[in-house]
Amino acid sequence: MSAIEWGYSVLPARTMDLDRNDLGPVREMLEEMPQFGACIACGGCTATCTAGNLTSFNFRRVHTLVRRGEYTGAWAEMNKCMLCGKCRLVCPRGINTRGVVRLIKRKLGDY
Amino acid sequence: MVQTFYSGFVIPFIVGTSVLFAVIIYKYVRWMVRLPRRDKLKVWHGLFSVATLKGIWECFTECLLHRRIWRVNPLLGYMHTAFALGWFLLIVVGWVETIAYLGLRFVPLQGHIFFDYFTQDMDHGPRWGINFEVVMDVLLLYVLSGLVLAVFKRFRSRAMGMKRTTKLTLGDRVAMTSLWFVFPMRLLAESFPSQLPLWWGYSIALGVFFVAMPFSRYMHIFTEVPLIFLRRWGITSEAGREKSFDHFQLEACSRCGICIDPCQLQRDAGMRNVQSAYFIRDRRYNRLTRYVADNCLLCGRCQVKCPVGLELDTLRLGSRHSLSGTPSNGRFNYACDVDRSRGEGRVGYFAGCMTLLSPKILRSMERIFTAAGEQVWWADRDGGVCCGRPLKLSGDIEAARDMMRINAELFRNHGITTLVTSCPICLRVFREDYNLDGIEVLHHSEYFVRLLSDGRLTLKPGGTEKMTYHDPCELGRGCGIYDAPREVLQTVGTLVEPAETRDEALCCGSSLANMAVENSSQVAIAQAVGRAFEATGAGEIVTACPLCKKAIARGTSLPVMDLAEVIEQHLA
Amino acid sequence: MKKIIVVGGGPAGMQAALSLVAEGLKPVIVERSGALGGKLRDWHNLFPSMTPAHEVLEGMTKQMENAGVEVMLHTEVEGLTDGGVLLMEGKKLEGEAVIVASGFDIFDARLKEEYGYHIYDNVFTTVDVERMLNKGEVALHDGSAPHGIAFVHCVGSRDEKVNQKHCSKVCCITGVKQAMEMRQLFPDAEIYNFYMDIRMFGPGYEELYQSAQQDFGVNFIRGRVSEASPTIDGRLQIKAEDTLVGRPLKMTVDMLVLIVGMKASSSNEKYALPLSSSGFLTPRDLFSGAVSSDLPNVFYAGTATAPKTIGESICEGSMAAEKVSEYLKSRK
Amino acid sequence: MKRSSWREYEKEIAGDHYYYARSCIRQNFFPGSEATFLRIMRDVLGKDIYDDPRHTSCTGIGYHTDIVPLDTTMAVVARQFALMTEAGYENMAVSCITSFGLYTEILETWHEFPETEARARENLFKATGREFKKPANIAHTSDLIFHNREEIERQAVRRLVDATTGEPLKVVEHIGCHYAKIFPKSGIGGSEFPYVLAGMVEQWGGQVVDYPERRHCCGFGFRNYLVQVNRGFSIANSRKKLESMAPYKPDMMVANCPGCAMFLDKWQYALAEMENVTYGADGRGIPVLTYEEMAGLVLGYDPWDMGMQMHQVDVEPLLGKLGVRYDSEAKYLGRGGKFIGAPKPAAVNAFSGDRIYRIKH
Repeated sequence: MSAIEWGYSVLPARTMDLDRNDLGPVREMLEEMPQFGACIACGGCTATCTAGNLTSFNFRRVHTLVRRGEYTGAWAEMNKCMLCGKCRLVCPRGINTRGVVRLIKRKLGDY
Repeated sequence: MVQTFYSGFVIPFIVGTSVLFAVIIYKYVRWMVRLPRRDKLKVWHGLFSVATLKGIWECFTECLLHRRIWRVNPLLGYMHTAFALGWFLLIVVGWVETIAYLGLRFVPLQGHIFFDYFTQDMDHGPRWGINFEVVMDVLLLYVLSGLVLAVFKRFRSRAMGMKRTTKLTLGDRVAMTSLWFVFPMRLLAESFPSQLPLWWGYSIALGVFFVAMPFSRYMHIFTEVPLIFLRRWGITSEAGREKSFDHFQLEACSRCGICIDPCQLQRDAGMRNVQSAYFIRDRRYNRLTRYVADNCLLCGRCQVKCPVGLELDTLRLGSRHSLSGTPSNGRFNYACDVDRSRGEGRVGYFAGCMTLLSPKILRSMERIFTAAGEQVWWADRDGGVCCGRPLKLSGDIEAARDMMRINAELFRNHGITTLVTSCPICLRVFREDYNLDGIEVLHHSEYFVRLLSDGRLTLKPGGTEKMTYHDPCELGRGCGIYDAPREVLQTVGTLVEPAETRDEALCCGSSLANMAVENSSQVAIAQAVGRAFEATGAGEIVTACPLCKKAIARGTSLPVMDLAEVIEQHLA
Repeated sequence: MKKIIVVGGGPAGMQAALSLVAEGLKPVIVERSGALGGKLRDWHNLFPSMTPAHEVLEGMTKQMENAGVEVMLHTEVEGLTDGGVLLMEGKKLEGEAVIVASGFDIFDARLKEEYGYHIYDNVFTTVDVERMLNKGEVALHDGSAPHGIAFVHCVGSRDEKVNQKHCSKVCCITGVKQAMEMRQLFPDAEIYNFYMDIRMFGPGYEELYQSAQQDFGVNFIRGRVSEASPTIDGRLQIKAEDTLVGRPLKMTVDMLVLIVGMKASSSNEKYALPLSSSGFLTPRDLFSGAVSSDLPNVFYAGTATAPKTIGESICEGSMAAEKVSEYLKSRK
Repeated sequence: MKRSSWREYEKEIAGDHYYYARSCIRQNFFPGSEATFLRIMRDVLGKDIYDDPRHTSCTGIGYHTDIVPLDTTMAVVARQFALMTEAGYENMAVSCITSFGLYTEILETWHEFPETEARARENLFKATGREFKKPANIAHTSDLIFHNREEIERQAVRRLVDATTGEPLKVVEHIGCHYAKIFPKSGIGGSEFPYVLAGMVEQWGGQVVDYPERRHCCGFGFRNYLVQVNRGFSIANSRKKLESMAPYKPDMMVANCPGCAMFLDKWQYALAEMENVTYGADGRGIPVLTYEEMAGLVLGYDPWDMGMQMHQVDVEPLLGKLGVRYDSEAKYLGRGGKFIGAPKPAAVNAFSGDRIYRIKH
């Protein structure tokens, strides 16, 4: 490596590259729980979220990222969930949101 | 023959019996050794106590008479009693018979069992004034009458008052088939004692049954006995982990299938493989899936009916912990200093997540507190930390305990002496898992009863409007609170009960305990519950749980209200 | 008895003619092309019930034959005259009333250059896909099966850059429908729908959408594709923002399907009647006068006035016929 | 690629008599390119082009970094127009993409908001006493080369092909953002498929590489580069392009924008130092040429006369491939054979030491 003090470094790309991302785990998740794919991103879950009321936890955003193969941090985020179940009560698509939380935690513990 | 008590045909019987006792002893010793120290101490303390005597009596009433099954289903009760008591008496009377004819001398096991073969040459006339032949034949007929019912049940369970009966494993099939042959073969062999092939048949049936027995559901015949004593001595299963004691519970399950019919997932949502009998079977044979472990409302309806009194919900929670529990890792540290409480008072009110989604209940509680002149500390009016029960129900018990500590600390910091909650889910966890010494925990129904009896609240008597009451699982079967809400409701209206009520009450179907159920099944159950309430002719459904309220409302056109709302409407 | 002129022989025009016959009137259909049916002839299965388009078309043409409706094919209307319409080469066709059912044009996807239609081989439009489905030959340019398919919603809809401010209404559900058809044809393909909004206004549409998500495993990504570029292995790289997570996204696919919108028919200008900003004919009002024009004897039916489904167009055909009948009675 | 759509975006280009507006960056980093342009225009094409020492920067850099207010910029631009008017010209040939974009933008603004033009005229007159006529035609100098690409081909001594195999060279073309992304109609081929450089490459025998990030910005973006902390963003964009073109193994890049040519070239050195990654078939970088240099090579000009020794990525391998004869000893000799100094060898220099880098393909 060079000894040059550049004062900056090459910024990592923010782009989600679906070709490079490993979509295997998310495919498995969808197979196990097809309703995971039925989200219409209304955000009701996040609005009512007990944990989201206290932290930056955004269930809608995190699971959308997971859908795109962006797993980093998903497990840690999902760990903030208290499983209280309010999100499921407001979900207009009737998704077992708590099941989604546990599925993500189970499948992505390694990421 | 009497001298040797040996013939070739006894070999299957001897082998079977040896295997049976070897396996049973191996299992029991292993399980006992692995009991935690605390449980072992309980055994020593209980052994020479009145609990043991009570256990003996229970063994008689339950293992032989099957009193609890009789209560649920008399036909089924008769079947079980016929098998258990009949066979037991056959053995006891058989021994007496041996003594009566051969005197007090050593007779090997096969001598008792195949008595008629070995004593073919003897005179079988009455001894001691008892016609043993007739007695034994009557007993055998009694058992056979049970057998007829058993066969009938296998093919026509509905006629036995059981809509569904359990599906069998291979071990079950082998054991059951051989068992079905045991008594008819005995009848034939004893009727024609000189026919050796019949004795061979009888011996083989017994041998096969005994070998298959410890690996089949018939293991329950023996295991129920140690279970009864261990339970009497105070040993229980735990929600937070799987224990050695669990094995006694698992193998004491006869898979009688009584748990299947009450299961609403079965009768309203068409699920056929998740009921307690199947859960226990799967766990016993190490093939439990997350789906089965998670797919239970933990409503407790089957547990109430279980003739063996198994801790079905606790066993399932233990499995969930093993399958899905993760270390806490301080994951809720972010909530440690959260205090969004409001107000001041010795009485604290904890709405809980579900009530926070039900503003009508909140408003009613507020008005009732005002009417009663109560100074209230609102623990979570602007959101707070969940009570922890949902997480516990998912199997994540360590993390749930962190949440419980956070809330308990919050309660103590504000110096309350009474904690009222309108949510039975929170109530149950406050009572069962929280350490809230010095704080009395009340469900709002209990609190209302107290306000009324203290004269702090007066209600306008209601009209003639009939209302019906739904027992929330966590409140009724969970905390044993059935009367408080009814007492309150009776002061303002006419209460009509649905067909299944109190400890048999239906579950709303949206229980937080079910981690796997799909929306369509929840709706199907809610609709069935709705129909049950509509059949009462009541004009409104009252419940005492915010979640039940929301869940039932999805399945009926009748108004569904929380107890607090009803009271608020009738405030004088 | 004077004739009632129906301009356009698509679903709306055909139904208008049939209903006119039922009212005891004598319609004549003036159709620019060589056959009746309009664009319905190109469609495969119709959303949301997946009814084969030819069934609907054959049902209507059979009725037309039975009713003996007069049809002038290969005849283009050049404008309105006092007592009828002006045809090609200065010919006139007289009629007591005119129903304009001249339909819409399909948006020319080449105008959205950045998507590379007619530039890259494997960029198709939904119209191409319908034709391929009809032929039973859905495949990439080289005849192979696609493994990654992306649908781009709102191509030529809700886009001021191509003077198409309006929503074309049927594209969302078309995208959903074709994605499901693709799933059936290519069970192992990854299928993506890039949308700005999903507008499921019709009966059974939302259910179809949910089924596409849940049962057919179609991925929906909220974000407009900005551009398509070729990759070294002959695939297409597309870029969009996943607006639901606020991050840009890129991926390569084998097949890009542009869900093209409805453009106002270029013939609308010939009638010298008011046009909306997108060029559709403006009905007298959007409520009780939805099939009436500013002229007492001129009526509208179908997509001449706005994007509509086939069912709605047929419905308007009937409605226009009824209004013609009312108009004739009021004159007596 | 079935592409003819560029023909929908053709523009009026004046045939002769140009007022030349130079580029700040090019004068400093590629001075040879502007000289080559004038040489081609005058010697090869026989055009009249006036190179005016009095004109100034257009303020584009200051304008796009929000340092120079719009009114000031308009006054400066008005002065350039006044100088052109005074010199008796009405066609502008602009060397810089940003200037070209800025002049186009200002003319468009004056057209849409005539009061801004009046104000600019007033300000200019107050400050300098000058008046101006708006140019009849504005073209970027790459437009002029494109316009005359056939004539250049006629006078060419070589084509853009590998001299030994005869295979066309793979050329990545990069168009400055301000060329057509602001007003697609102002560029040949529009903004999606600009044809101005591709047209030259194809005309002179090369093969244009159509790679996914072809339209992406080079990353220069004034504020991104000029503020040090933002340079990480700038270089990340250049890398994105380099990564995207690498699999095609291009022989060279050609750019028509001063900043792009500079950054696509110099960031390759920075990336080699920062990330140990080099591009190009042999891992010695992908040479970046201006279109004048490309035209000059086709016309047989001496690379050192065109200032190609100023490049960060060495051009010698490319010259070898093209069969250009050059005196390697003369690379760093200036006017009169004076040594002008040589840079230290770096990873992207063809003849540098033995450092091994990961080569990206």
